[in-house]
Amino acid sequence: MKLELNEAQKWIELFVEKLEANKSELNELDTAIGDGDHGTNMDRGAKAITESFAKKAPENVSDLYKATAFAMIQKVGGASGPLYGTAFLDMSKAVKSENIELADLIQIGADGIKRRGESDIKMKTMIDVWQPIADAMKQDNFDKSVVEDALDSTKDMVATKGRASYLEEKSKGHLDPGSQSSAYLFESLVDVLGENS
Amino acid sequence: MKLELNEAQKWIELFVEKLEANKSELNELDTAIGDGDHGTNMDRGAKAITESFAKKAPENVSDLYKATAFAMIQKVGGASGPLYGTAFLDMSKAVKSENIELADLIQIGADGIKRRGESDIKMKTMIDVWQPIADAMKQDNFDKSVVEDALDSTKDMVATKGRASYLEEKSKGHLDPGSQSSAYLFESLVDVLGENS
Amino acid sequence: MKFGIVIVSHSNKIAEGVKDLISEAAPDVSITTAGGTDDNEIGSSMQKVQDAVDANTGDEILAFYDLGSSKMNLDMVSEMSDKKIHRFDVALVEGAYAAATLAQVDSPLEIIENSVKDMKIK
Amino acid sequence: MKFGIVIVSHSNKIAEGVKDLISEAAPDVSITTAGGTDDNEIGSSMQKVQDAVDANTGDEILAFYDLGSSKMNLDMVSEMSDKKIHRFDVALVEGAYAAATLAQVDSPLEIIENSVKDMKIK
Ligand SMILES: Nc1ncnc2c1ncn2[C@@H]1O[C@H](COP(=O)(O)OP(=O)(O)O)[C@@H](O)[C@H]1O
Ligand SMILES: Nc1ncnc2c1ncn2[C@@H]1O[C@H](COP(=O)(O)OP(=O)(O)O)[C@@H](O)[C@H]1O
Ligand SMILES: [Mg+2]
Ligand SMILES: [Mg+2]
Ligand SMILES: [Mg+2]
Ligand SMILES: [Mg+2]
Repeated sequence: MKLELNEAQKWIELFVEKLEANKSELNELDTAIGDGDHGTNMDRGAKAITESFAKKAPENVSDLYKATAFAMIQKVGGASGPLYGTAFLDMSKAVKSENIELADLIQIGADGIKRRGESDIKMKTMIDVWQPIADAMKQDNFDKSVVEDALDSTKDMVATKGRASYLEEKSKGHLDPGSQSSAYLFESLVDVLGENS
Repeated sequence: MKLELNEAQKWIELFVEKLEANKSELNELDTAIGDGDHGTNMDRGAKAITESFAKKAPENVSDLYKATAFAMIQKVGGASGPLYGTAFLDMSKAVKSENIELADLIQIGADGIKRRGESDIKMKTMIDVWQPIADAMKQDNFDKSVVEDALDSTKDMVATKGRASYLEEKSKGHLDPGSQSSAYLFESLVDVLGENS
Repeated sequence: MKFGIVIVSHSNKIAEGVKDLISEAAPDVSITTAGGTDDNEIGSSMQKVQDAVDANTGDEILAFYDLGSSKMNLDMVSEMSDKKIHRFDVALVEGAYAAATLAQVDSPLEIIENSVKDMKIK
Repeated sequence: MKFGIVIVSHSNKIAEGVKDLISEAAPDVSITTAGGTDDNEIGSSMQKVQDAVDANTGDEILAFYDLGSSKMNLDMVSEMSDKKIHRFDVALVEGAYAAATLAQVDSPLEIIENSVKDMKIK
């Protein structure tokens, strides 16, 4: 499976919509176990993506991911900026090779986050959404329930990376904010893929 | 041996004079192995002592040491403030017991510095002047050569407390600034004692 | 709240900046600062430490400092203060952030001490 | 000089304050800062890190940071930069002070690394 330019752009635009609509929900999640700005951060990133696409329409999927990455890196102002930024930058490079499968592309994004965050699964970060979804895609059973399950799995984890890790045991019982924004990303992807199936 | 009020006041006044006269010398020593402010700090303390004595003449030796301590604590702005301040505050308390010997009083001052600085001899601090002088006084052979030798001994020490400790081996070959100001204190004491002998 | 936080630094900007940073993770914790000399130069002031302790509304104080004379002024105030002051010999910015995060959720002292024990550098 | 120092913090005040503090012990070392977001709010900015590295006149950079995204932005700049950037996972204020003191007297990298190794807390 691969995304054409119009599909990929639809994907990111849906993500942007969800981020803007759920700004305060993301802030609230981050208030519980972080510094309360994840919604504000991602909203800034979302607006920068829209501006970037408006200024110069991406000419191919690689350009689109690159513009997304730059908007995140430049405007988010929190850890999620370099993390999403690295994921999309690495995806932008990888997608240049004609035949890369979408599942492998998402894996490359997940690997980018791991590298940038010096982190891995089970640390109660967005990786706990990205990695299970890459896995599900590889096995061709990707749908919204996979996204939901991945997100929910972060609830009972004890954070060992990111700000929530300072809370130790007390980080349990809360969803990870970055996993929630990543869930929006992949719900948007299900929507785009669904339209075509 | 004990100091009368007029002798003790003379002692501190001579110290103040030397601090004011050697402000830039102390700054230079501190520039080599610290942050370059020891002269400025002690000069502020010196002026505060003068002001305090002018405002309210000390009525006894205990008062005099207390006023000296407060001036240091309030105005110095560097580590030497709480250090000299604690020394003189402890001496102010101890001198209330009629029969304390000057040698024991200086030992109490040295102990105060050790407590406040969580430090001891051979760490290239003012303790390396205070302690040898307390020792010499106990053995009744206190004179300017004792002060000079104590000060000089700091030159080849490697600092393990205070800012100079960050320089490690490179702190060697320089006099410790706080030891130089303490040398002024004890040279002043020799002068006062000399006048009476 | 049980714990308030006092930040003692040679620099007024550092002290204020640490307060800004940790407030985001601990909006309900009383955080007061003593930065720089009385003239806001680089250095430290016992009076400022005293004022920061007095102004803090915590029942007990978790205190963080940068270098030598900040610690000494803190100790002098501790010796004279009625309030219980816990001095942390840990990395200033990082330790204060960790402690603030835990104080915000009413963690007990042992948990807080344990969480910063690997940041002990003084 | 061989080494310059870059301070990356979530707070512009912390970054500036650390510079003020360590400049006193290292007046000849190039010290540049990247503090806060582009709007000087609490957060971090890759552009500011890039600018701090560009403005630094040291041949190689000793870089100090506070929390998560400061480190990540620093790493992104490192990956793109021609200048050699040494990232120190140590206490921000205390580590930068120690390194600055040694950089001022032209200490080699091994001595500097060794002196802050006990301050590794990240
Ligand atoms: N080291 C890391 N590795 C992977 N993800 C991380 C890491 N640190 C933080 N995150 C993710 O980033 C999210 C926080 O983003 P955000 O609030 O925007 O940044 P900040 O923590 O700087 O305020 C977390 O919920 C988590 O999912
Ligand atoms: N822990 C300590 N114990 C004893 N003396 C100390 C200690 N720290 C510093 N000193 C003394 O203080 C002097 C420095 O004083 P000053 O320059 O006024 O303070 P600062 O180091 O805060 O700038 C040093 O030369 C040393 O003699
Ligand atoms: Mg956040
Ligand atoms: Mg943030
Ligand atoms: Mg000094
Ligand atoms: Mg000083």
